[in-house]
Amino acid sequence: MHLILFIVFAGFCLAGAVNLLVQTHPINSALSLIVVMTSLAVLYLLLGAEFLAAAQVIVYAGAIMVLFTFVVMLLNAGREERTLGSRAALVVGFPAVVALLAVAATVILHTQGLGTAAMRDGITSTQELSAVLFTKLLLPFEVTSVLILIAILGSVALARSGEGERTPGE
Amino acid sequence: MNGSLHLWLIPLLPFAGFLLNGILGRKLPKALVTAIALLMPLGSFAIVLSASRGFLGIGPPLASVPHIESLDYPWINAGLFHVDFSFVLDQLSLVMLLIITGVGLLIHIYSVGYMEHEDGSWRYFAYLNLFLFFMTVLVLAGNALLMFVGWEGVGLASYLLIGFWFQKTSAADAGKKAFVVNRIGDFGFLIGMFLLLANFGTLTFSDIAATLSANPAWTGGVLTATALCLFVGATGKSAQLPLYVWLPDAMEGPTPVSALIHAATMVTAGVYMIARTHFLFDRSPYALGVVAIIGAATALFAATIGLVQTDIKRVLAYSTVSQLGYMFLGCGVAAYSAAIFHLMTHSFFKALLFLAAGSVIHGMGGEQDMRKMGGLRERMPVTYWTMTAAVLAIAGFPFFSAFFSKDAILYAAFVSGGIGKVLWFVGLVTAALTSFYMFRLWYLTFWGELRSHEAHPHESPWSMTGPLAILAVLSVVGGWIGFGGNLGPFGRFLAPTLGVHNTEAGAAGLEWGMSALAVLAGAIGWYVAHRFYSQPSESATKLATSFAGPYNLLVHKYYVDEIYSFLFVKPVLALSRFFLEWVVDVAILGGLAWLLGGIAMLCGAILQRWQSGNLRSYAAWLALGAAALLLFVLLPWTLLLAGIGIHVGMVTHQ
Amino acid sequence: MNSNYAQLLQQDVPLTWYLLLSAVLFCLGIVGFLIKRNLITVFMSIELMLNAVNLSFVTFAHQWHAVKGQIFVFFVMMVAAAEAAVGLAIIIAVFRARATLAVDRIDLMKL
Amino acid sequence: MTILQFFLWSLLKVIVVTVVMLMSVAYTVLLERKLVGRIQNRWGPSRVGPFGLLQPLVDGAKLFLKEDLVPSAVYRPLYLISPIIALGCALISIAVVPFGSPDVTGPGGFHFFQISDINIGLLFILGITSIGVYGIALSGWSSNNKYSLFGSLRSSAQLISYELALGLSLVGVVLRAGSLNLREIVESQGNHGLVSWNLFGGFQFVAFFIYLMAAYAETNRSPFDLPEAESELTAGYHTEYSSMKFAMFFMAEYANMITVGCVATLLFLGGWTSPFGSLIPLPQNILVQALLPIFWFVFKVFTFLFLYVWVRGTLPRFRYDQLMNFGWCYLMPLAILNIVATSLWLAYK
Repeated sequence: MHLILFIVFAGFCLAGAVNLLVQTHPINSALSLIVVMTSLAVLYLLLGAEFLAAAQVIVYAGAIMVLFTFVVMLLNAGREERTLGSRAALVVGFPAVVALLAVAATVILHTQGLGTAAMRDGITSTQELSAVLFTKLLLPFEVTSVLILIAILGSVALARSGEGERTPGE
Repeated sequence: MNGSLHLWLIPLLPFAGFLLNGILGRKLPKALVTAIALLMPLGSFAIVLSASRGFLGIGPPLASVPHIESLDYPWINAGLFHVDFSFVLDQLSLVMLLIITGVGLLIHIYSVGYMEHEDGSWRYFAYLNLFLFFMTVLVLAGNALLMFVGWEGVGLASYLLIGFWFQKTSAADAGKKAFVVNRIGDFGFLIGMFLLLANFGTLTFSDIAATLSANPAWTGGVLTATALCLFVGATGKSAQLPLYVWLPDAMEGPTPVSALIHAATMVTAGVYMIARTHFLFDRSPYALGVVAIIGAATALFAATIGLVQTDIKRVLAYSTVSQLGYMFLGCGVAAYSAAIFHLMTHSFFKALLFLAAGSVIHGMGGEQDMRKMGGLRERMPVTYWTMTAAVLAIAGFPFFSAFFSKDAILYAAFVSGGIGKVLWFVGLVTAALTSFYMFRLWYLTFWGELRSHEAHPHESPWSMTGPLAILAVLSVVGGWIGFGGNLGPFGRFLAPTLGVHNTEAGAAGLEWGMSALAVLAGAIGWYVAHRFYSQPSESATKLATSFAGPYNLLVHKYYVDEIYSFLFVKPVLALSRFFLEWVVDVAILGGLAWLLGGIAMLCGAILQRWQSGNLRSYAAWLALGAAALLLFVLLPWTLLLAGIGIHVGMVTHQ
Repeated sequence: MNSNYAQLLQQDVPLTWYLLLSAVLFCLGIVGFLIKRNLITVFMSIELMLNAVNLSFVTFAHQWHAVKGQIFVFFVMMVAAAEAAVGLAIIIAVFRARATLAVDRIDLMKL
Repeated sequence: MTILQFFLWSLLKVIVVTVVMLMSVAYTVLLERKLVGRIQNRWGPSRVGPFGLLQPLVDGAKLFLKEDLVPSAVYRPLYLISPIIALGCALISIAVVPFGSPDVTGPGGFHFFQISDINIGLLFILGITSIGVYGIALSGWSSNNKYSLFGSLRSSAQLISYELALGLSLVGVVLRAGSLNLREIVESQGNHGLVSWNLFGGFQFVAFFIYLMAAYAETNRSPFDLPEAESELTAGYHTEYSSMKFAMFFMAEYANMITVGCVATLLFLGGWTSPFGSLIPLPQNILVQALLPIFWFVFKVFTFLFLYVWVRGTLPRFRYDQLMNFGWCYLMPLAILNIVATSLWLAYK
């Protein structure tokens, strides 16, 4: 059961990721990224992190990606044009990626003592999570809220400045 | 009182005043600035008075004399070398504190009137409070290093105050001159401290004294060297030969400053320092001799210059130098009490002289040339009478203050063996000269007719005349506390600190003879001055023309400034200019700039190909870096795993 | 047939597979960063990398039965949200200034 | 029970629930038309069947049989997929809603009246709703028409803005229940009926009010139905859609209404429990025990829907800036205050 679900949604993940790369229209890339994220949410569920699954859907798929699609619509970004690009990206980048993947894969494959995930595994309930989050890690949590506030202000300021540039009158 | 006299408040109050006025003064209203500036010295004066009760027997007696208060944590603590913030209050420092805070307070009050037309008086008062802070630290210091802090600090304050009218080039230059000349003296002081440290391993005065008294056979040699180095410092600060040159120029500052710093307190720091370290000088007759000779020579030298000066303040400046010479003469013949006594009386009448002169200048609208004054005695009666008292005092008129103090010194010089007689004679001649130029000043200023037509002299406000009156009383009667054998009560008071000198316990008859001679000398000086200056006459100028050579020599102050500038200033200037232009500018800076520029351009030429601004190439390099890092972290493990399939450390720690 | 079908249903999944999946996703993200020519898409591939890392976090949390790993992911999400807001605002500003989203055309190092 | 049986049962439940859902959607439409007709002093649909009860079927048939035309300039894949997203999300969220008493269970503690009972049911619903935004946004953008684009932008902005207020208004209830599981939330409202509902006993009426407003905005219903403001945007994001695809959007809207009604019922109105609590003891008859809660549940949901229609028939439409202003400046701060108050009260208790 677990195996089947894993295979199905891991397949979705990879397919979405690859699709993100091959699609030339940003909106398609965005949608495929949404697919990746939602299937990742399912994988989280399989790993017993149900709250994170919900948060993944709400925050990533529901908020961040909506923002992306908004921006795509707003800027009316069409198909990306074929610029020659940079040689460094190809000459240096791809070997690097391959090396990265190779090293990571070697380590993961040679790592002993990794357990397995099954349907009958326990589920981390939201209570446990929040217990840790609101007692041990209260300060980081609050700091994050401040960070988000700052982010809101910053983005508003950036957008405003753009307005100001366009119409110097105001 | 549980032992503590709150000595730390004495310096700290003026410092608080300095901070308040220095930081907020520009904003604060003038009245408030003045109030702060006056209250702080008043407070410390009150504390000094309350502290002095213990010494004078009234009020609760002290647990121990000298009374030591030190912060509970050390200041410097390096191996064997150990210095802490310790304030010592004994009879000597108490006398000094009374003079400093008392006279300082009077001069603060005086300044209110004198500086009221100045803008930026907040700056002035801030500096004045700063000076008080450092001076009290200097006096209270229990070790040489803390004293040195105060020593440098008063130098700074005097620099700031001399250059108070910094828009005047001469003032700024005078400040610089004072600072530089003092540096030379301070250098000597530093060397002296190093020698102390090397030989005694401590800078605390009491410890050094204890060490010395522990082994009485220890004399001469190193002690002489140390004493002489300290004395160099003293000559710098107290304007003795050969470093006196800064004091006359220091008269560029406001007159109250000249009164406080360059007459009453700061310039006497050298005398205080020698008295404080007298146990060292006692052990080296040679050093004492040098001190005595320098003192006497300075006295005579400065007096002769003072004869022909026409600027009222310069006359007083040279007279200050020569009076300081007296004090050093006293120290040189080991009559420290007498020196301190003269220091006290001198601070009274010299402060009075300066303040009176300041009031004259104030009344004359900034005119300082005596040749343009005259006939002021009706126009400024209070100034006239107080000035008269001061002149009589300094001239050694019987039973005025200097009569006692100066005679004590002369007597001590006479009875001290060796060249004592010579020194005494020099002192006597100096006394005559002193009374001559003082009466010359007096006549030129107050008698005859007003020789300037644009000036409209008027009496000064009470805030200036009040201190004058008080100081006048002091300088008239101030000498009586030193009346009697061994300087009477004063000597007895200081005896625990400075010791009794058998020379002072001499025959009364001889002492009276001395006094008579001194009075006679003063009388001669007054007579000559009367002949020349009581009414306008050509005799003085005739004399000058007939002795043109000596006269010019005196007018040009023995060309000392010129000689110094030729010997030291010009060569140093030339050398430093050369150094700046060629070594620093061309070689170091130029070479460095060339080198750095070259390196920067080289790196830029290499690196700019990287910084293409293309996001994706950046990402590529980033990825490469990440891969390299990962490899670096994991390579040994991966190799091992490839070879022998053992566990990976990071995961199997369970 | 029924037996091995049921056995297939009972089959568990080694966490190694999850880790490999996350590694592959991460590398795909890098590749996206390298080959995509649209600023927004590049940004998306960054998000992809973040998600890959999150997956590995959750996997390790499951491995060690530790809640901390999941909390990590939680914080990563928060930061990612903030980052997305600011980043997209920046992209809009850049677009206003340059009137293009092509990464290779935005190569003067200023707005 | 084996996995196979589990599959079969679940499949059965899904089919039944979906059918019921769609039927109730159809009849909600009828309900609305008749009610609005009454409010506007006319009969509403009354020709087809008794009291026009067959009207929905006829409408459905019409929509099926209409020609399905796709404008040439649309971005085809998204144009086709967005209605599916919309309807799919609208229908999925019902899966976690317990619409009957959990005491009546099948073999192996198997719930008849809830498709799946998961711990984070509430979050699930919220997540699905947030996904549902894409349906609208993409439809407007893909159908390459400025009215549609405006409508979709408006509606997605509106959805995102009001989702915050909605979620925050639910936090109070979650705090009281101490769980995100819908069944537990219902059970946390005790069995004293009316007085122990979150709406009354739990002092969550402020939250309920906020939820009501936010829900109307979430479902693009009047007075917040700007995305399909006929006067300005013809029909908003589904201007370019016709026949079945249009029907999908239409059904999605009503399905969303029902879901929202279910959530309100579960969170504030005590779910399937009877308003009289244990005053009227349940008879021992198993059938009654099974059916009575369902009746109460449906009753409450339809009361909520009635409220919807009533409001629509009564209130005029807001202006867009008013809408945003209301959402951000009044609803959200109010919701936060409610959270603070509730948590203080709980801490005090």
